[in-house]
Amino acid sequence: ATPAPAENNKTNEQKTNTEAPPAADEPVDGGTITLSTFSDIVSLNPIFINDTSSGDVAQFLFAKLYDLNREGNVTAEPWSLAAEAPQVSEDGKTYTVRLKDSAKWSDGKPVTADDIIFTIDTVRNPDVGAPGISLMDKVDKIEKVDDKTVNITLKQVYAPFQYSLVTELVPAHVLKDVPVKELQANAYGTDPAKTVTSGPWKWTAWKAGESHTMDADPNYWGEVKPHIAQIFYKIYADQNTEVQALLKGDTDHISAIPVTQVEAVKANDQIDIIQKPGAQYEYLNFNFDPKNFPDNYGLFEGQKTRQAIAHALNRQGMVDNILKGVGALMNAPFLPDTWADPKEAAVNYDYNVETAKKLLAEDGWVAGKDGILEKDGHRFSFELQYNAGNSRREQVAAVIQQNLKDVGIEATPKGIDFAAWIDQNVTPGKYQALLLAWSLNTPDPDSESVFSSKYFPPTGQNSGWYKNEKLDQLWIDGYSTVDQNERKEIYKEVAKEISTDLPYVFLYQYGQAIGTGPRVHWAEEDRPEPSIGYGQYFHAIKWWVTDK
Amino acid sequence: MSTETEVKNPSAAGVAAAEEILIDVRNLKKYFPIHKGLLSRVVGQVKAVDDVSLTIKKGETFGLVGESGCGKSTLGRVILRLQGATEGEVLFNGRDIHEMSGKDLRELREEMQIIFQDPFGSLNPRFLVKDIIGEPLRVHRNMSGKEIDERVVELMEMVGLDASRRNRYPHEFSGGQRQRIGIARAIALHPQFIVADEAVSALDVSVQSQVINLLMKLQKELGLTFLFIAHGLNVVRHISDRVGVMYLGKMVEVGETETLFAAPLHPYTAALLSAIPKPTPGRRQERIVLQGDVPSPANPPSGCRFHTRCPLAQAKCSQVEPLLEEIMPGRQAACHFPLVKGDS
Amino acid sequence: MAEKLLEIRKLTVGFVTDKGLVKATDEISLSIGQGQTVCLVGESGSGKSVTSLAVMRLIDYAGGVIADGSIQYHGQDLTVKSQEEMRHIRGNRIAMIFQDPMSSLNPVFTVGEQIAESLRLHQDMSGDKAWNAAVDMLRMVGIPAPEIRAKQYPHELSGGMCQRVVIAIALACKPELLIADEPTTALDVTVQAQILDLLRKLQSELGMSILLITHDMGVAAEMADRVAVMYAGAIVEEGPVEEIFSHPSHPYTIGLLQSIPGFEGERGRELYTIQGTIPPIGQLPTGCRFNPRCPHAMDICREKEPFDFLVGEDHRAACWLFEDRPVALVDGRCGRDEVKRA
Amino acid sequence: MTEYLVRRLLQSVLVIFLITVATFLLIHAAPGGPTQVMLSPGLSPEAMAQQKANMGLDKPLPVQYAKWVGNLLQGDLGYTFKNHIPVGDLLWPRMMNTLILMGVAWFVSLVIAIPWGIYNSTREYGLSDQTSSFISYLGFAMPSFWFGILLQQWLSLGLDWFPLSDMHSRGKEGDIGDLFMHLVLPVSVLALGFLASYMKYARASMLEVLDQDYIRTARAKGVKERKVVFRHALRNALIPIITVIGLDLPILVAGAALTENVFNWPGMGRFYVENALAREYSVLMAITIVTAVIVIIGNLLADILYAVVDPRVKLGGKGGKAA
Amino acid sequence: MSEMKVEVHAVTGNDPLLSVPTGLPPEPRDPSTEKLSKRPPGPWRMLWSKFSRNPYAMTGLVVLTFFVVMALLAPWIAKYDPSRIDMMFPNLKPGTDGHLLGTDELGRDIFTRLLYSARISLLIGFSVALTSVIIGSIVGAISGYFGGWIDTIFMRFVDVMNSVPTLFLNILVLAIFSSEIKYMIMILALTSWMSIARLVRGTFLQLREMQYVEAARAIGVSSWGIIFRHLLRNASFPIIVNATLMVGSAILSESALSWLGLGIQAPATSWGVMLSNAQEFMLVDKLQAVYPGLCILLVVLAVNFIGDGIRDALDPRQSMSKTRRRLKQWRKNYSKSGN
Ligand SMILES: Nc1ncnc2c1ncn2[C@@H]1O[C@H](COP(=O)(O)OP(=O)(O)OP(=O)(O)O)[C@@H](O)[C@H]1O
Ligand SMILES: Nc1ncnc2c1ncn2[C@@H]1O[C@H](COP(=O)(O)OP(=O)(O)OP(=O)(O)O)[C@@H](O)[C@H]1O
Ligand SMILES: [Mg+2]
Ligand SMILES: [Mg+2]
Ligand code: NI
Repeated sequence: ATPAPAENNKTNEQKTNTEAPPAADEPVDGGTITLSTFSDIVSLNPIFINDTSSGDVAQFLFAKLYDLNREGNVTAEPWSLAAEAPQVSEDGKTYTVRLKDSAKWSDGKPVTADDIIFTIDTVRNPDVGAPGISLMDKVDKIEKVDDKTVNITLKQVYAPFQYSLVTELVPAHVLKDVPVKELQANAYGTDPAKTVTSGPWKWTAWKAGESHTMDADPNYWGEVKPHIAQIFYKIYADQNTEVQALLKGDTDHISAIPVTQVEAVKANDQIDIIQKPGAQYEYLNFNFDPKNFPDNYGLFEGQKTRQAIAHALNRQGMVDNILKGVGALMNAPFLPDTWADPKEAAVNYDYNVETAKKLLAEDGWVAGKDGILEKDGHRFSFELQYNAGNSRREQVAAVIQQNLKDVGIEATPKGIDFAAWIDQNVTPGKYQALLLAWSLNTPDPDSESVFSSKYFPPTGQNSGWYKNEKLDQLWIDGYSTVDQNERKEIYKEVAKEISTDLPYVFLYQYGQAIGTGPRVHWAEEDRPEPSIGYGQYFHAIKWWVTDK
Repeated sequence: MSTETEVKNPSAAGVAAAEEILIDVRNLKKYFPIHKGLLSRVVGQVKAVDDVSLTIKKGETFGLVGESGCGKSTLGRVILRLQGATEGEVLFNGRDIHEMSGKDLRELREEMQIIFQDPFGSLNPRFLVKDIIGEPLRVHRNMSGKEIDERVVELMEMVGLDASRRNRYPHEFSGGQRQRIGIARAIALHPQFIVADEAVSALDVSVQSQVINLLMKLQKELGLTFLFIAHGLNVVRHISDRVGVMYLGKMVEVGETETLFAAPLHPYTAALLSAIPKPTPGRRQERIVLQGDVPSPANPPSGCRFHTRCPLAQAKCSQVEPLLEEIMPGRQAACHFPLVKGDS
Repeated sequence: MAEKLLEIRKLTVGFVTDKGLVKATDEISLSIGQGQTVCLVGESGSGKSVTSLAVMRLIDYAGGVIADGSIQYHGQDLTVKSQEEMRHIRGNRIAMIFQDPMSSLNPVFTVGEQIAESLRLHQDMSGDKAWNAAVDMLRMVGIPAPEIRAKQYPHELSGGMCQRVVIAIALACKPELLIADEPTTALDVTVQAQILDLLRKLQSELGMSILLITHDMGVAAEMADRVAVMYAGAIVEEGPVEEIFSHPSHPYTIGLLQSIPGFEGERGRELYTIQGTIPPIGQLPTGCRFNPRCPHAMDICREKEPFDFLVGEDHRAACWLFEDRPVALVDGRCGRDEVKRA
Repeated sequence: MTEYLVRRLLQSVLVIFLITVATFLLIHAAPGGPTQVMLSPGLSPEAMAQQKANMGLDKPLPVQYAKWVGNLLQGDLGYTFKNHIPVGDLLWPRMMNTLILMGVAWFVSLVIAIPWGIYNSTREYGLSDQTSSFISYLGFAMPSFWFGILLQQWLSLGLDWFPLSDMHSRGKEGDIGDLFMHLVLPVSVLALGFLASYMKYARASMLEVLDQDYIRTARAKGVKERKVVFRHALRNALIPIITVIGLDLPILVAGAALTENVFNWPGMGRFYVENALAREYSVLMAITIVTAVIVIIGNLLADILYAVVDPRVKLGGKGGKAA
Repeated sequence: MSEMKVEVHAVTGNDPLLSVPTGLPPEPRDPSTEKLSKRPPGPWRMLWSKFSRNPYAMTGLVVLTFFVVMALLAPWIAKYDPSRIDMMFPNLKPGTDGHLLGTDELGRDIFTRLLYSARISLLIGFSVALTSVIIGSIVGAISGYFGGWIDTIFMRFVDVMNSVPTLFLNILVLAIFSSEIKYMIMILALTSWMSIARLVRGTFLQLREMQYVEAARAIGVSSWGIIFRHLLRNASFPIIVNATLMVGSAILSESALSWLGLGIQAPATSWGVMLSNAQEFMLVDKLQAVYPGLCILLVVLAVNFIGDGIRDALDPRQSMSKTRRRLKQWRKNYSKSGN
């Protein structure tokens, strides 16, 4: 999981909320589609892709070993590099992957087992500094069976590993001689001419900060060829400009319409909107390290206190008013309607000021002179950090402030510039409470790295210094089990424990609206799917455009 | 090298020698560097005052005349140590003021004052008249506001100003009145010595005479000594006991007023005198009209600095620099061919 | 008496302020004969420059206005001419030099160009010819190496040379009348002597008339055929130069002459002074404008403005002391209009 | 004059040197400075040390500085921390875009402002003068980005007269007509700002010159009023205007940041903002230096122009209008 | 020194208002008839009397005063808490339900937020102007008075500051450091004092040649006494003009930075923040973007009118222009030389 900063994370979506997709009768070949975003790529070298824009562009340029289907299952699609679904050994530790014979790089060289080995070895080499290292660090060894087949053996049973195979490969023949330390600085990934790819489109031009041009590769190896001849990927200064461009017809497709503007965009009947919560959820995180509080007095030590806060927050109100209804309440770190959804197993905290007040009183908080609660001479007053510039989060922070005020807690929202904030507060775990979101890269429910005490700052992602031994063990149990039904039970247990102990107040799953202009068409089964990663371009190879 | 020009004994008449010397300027030089080039290197000097010696006796008025840019103001300023000297010394009551520092210098400021030419520029427009006149008292005397005010009234009456208007700003006063304010400020501390730098030049004739009268009156009453710088020769003649004539940073002639005006020794003095239009019609005298302009003090002519314009110049003049020497009793001139009686 | 070239009659020039018209000159009358030099003397602020600008009709650009009177030039009234008509007279038949030579020259043009411009404007000269004529002019005003100087910019010349250039510009078209507004005040005495000599020489060569404005009685004595003494916007005394200096009549003229320390006589005596200062325009006393400063002020002086009385041949003074003398007539009329005054 | 220029040149070099030092220090003193940004997060301490060494970040600051300046002198602006792209490759095209936008805006406003300002100086308080001063006031007081947004809403989204944003429509790169249409709105926004000051200065400077003695001399010569204005006054009036324009250069180079953001113009100002938010320090340093150099060169040009217009300058500092 | 710069921005010089003699009373006066005359109409009073006759300047003053008063009294005028969210009533139309200008997307009262924004925008405007005046005056005064190498150092420093676009500097610093209000004020001040420094320096270079400075020196007043007692007082009017205009530009800078997301951070609010928010809602409610923009426009206009009013009151030429106007009028009625 990576923190989801702002709207910066493209969500994936899923189904149209309007009637049918703008399906015209028959697909036509040719034409240009304009896609847009509001930040440029960093690098298209799949090993180093760590931001949404780069990820978006890579979707068109690189074929993946496996792809996800609409239900989020790992499959070998016609455009996937693998020929068939991975075969897992009895002990659940060895995965056999076989490549399609036809798969070729854009320079004409075949995609081989060496590419798989090179890619995985590179990613798991700590000297490389690949962001995806955690996906591959369970790998024990990789063996080349033949030119097209490898065996990947894990150190232990690790159920989420199948999702690690939904990955792009890099061409070993291009990169194998580059010293490991210079990989990142290599022009592969930043220079279109030097970036050998394997997908349906080729990267023909990059005007930094302006646009990318991708042209359909005439020598593409796949059986299914793309309809769209050219993808023009445009970079706007901000989301507002982007939305306006969509309305004006300057762009054909944007993947994140801010909730605040959805209504207005809907008013334009040319624009097709797909809106549904995506793979991300927002939360209020408590810090359990007393060093972050005055006099080292941790305000959030009491479980009842945390529960009281959960009761005090009008989460449904946030969903209804701020998210305009496009969101779902969550009580545990598992997305609603996935197989791991614990449903009632998790404790639900309804919006109830009285309960909240009662719980606070039980925990020893009494109202002080100014109406703010006090305990042992400490005022219940804390700073709630969030990243500046995200109006939705700003609004939520304001609502939280007010909700808490109603029960006698003083929260001071503070917006900080995202990059600085992550560097200085989030990563080192230095804050009192924060408001942030997780965007889930894979459909797997494993969240050990976020909640386990193994992952304390600054190296881990458990930035709130939360420690719960029972949970620590449950997470391990969860990923060490292969059977999905068994796993489901374990995660129910997790949900119960975590929703009682509340390291976070889980707020809601949310998503942004995908907007598409009148030129773009797809068959019903190829429509964008917000609930999976990069689902906004789901089956883009089968889309087509018309000039109307 | 020029010790001879140091006139310790300015007047042959024994009487003068007996008089107390207040200011004794010896070989005073003031050069301003000329910066030029990439690094502002000094590439030359404006020799604004070049080796000038003079003495001023207590109670006397020494007039200083010369064309614009010849160094009169600079000399006055250096004598007051408003600017440092490049070389030479200025003895005030026998003490070299350019050696003084700190407290002595502060005390010196009480003894020497200056009156300026520009009746607009010399008064701070944002100060009330009483603050302007009271400023020296505030700085030097530990007086209460009331005492200062009383003294200001006294001073204003002394210079003939309506003391009830001390609560006003200078822009409400006429040129002559402003000049009086400047004079009141200068005499506030009872100085012994005052440099009047073109104190009346900017005034209209009708007002000019008022101020001249005032200065003469104050000199009598307060026993002041004046260095009176002016380019109006008639005024200098009227007010000064002795007169010095400067040309291009050099003193070219010094003498008792009457005799100097009656029969100038230096051709330049003569030209200067004859150039002045006299208010007597029909007497368009044959005047000596000098050719050309004053040369630049940055690179003065060799030899006698006046030789480029001198109607009487000879070969020697362009080579040898004449020294200021006593030509006649009580009269000095720096000229190889002084106009001794009858041969003008 | 020489033929009149310019005749100023009851000229009133003023500035319009909040309080209405403030008069800088008040019904002044003055005439200049062919080849004559008339000096206008007076203290600062008495209205000398305003008068000269009015003659040139440049007063329009200075924010002033000719409120009354006429300026007859060759029988034409300049005050009713349009600026376009005036343009052909200015610089051509009437020329003017100003007080500060440095600022009177345009810093971005060579002096040669500035002289040639005049010639091109009024004499239809072509570029080359005008340039050569300009160089000739420079030579005429006594600038050495005129060919080189013509190509220089004003800032490269000394004050005295600039003034010569200004004179050259003024004289380029051989005007009939030269108005010189304090042409030497900014200069050193030795240079002043050169310039005055030059003016006199040129006058005799070109036969022009000069209206010379100065506040230096010495200059007036030396240059003028006639002298007019101005005080606070009015001409208080006017006459031939010898008359003015030998028999000054108006107390102001007398005061002026006496308060100047001379080159003869006793030094160090108390100088004669005129009390007080000149009143600013718009704040004139009633009656005679000089009465508050006048040692002879009588009752009538405080009440009624004096007429011009003839105090000698061709010599008038506006002072009640001469009430017994005949009233001076200007152009056959009363110098000051009693009816209007009352 | 040559000496004067050489002197100004040396002065400029000194200023550029100081700017490099200041920029370098500012950025290296920043919390979360380059060290943190450059290094990939989650590295082991050893790997981090290694990477630091790779990037030369372990050396003492003066050494790093020297290396950086050394590279700058060879035209190497460094590489982006994030993806190791030569900064120059990113910067130059954007600078061109900015120059196009600003150049047009600047030119348009000069062409309008100076003649108009001059005209107004001769017709003070007339209708035209009042109009121009109204525009000036608006130009000074209007937040440019707001004005831009309003124009977009009104003329582009509302009336659909002009494109909303960008520099060209897709596929129409190099089409001048298309570029022109895209320029109209942003240029209007920028030109309003420039107009405001140039008009004011042109008028003020002209009024001042018209009050000078030499103008009176020209009139006394009988010069036509039109010539008085255009021949005698104009050149003198241009002198201070040139200075103002010179001083405006930083705005010219950077001032588009806001407008570029509004109109999604791929220029340097927007690039700067993006990179400031992303803490791409090498880019920030590069832009700072490059703009400073442009500004300084521009000022130098202004000085040369100044010397051309004003003969007094040729004496090399003396005799000119000393400040 | 040989910069050829002409300080056109500057209102320099010993101000002409004071050196043009107005009505000189005749000198002989009977002291008995006149008691010690009252405090004269000092330069300030004279300035005011001219200023108050300028309709634009007075309008500016009224508008500015209005905004300042509204800002100061915000807690009493506004009925709502500026950050009070009322999710039941988002995006109300103006006038509904006692919300004068309606509510924003969170149901916050727009009018209230405008008032509280005014506090911050004005606070920043004035503090920045004040701080930069202090810095600029000190640097300029020292530089101009002492000259020499001090001047050279200071002026090179000013050159450095001037060569980097201010907006870039602000963005850089704000991106690196935190953007709290106090830092914001500091940063804006630190990037805007140069014009004042140049102005003061220019004025001082001119003033220090004045004879009254020499007179003060002759009296024995110390350098600091001359700088602070004599000169600064004379430079004060141009400084004030400049400072006034700076208030406007600081408000504009703040709004621009806030708009870019680098300035004031929520929940604090300023007009720039409101604009930035409103831009998201342009499609929903354009008026939300109009109010704060108008406020900025009005305040900055007002401030500039005031600044120009002061400048004009100090400028003798302005009276010339007025004269010309009066003259026209007069000519129409009387003139014989009318053309
Ligand atoms: N501070 C200075 N720096 C450089 N040169 C100076 C300075 N002060 C005076 N000078 C030069 O020194 C020379 C003498 O100047 P000074 O002011 O003493 O002349 P002056 O006789 O008083 O002239 P004026 O009659 O015009 O007052 C002039 O050439 C002048 O340019
Ligand atoms: N443009 C103007 N607006 C208002 N008043 C003016 C203007 N020009 C001159 N005056 C006033 O008119 C009066 C006469 O001025 P003028 O310049 O003619 O005096 P002057 O005799 O030439 O004095 P000076 O010897 O100082 O040159 C003065 O009181 C002056 O203040
Ligand atoms: Mg002097
Ligand atoms: Mg005059
Ligand atoms: Ni200089």
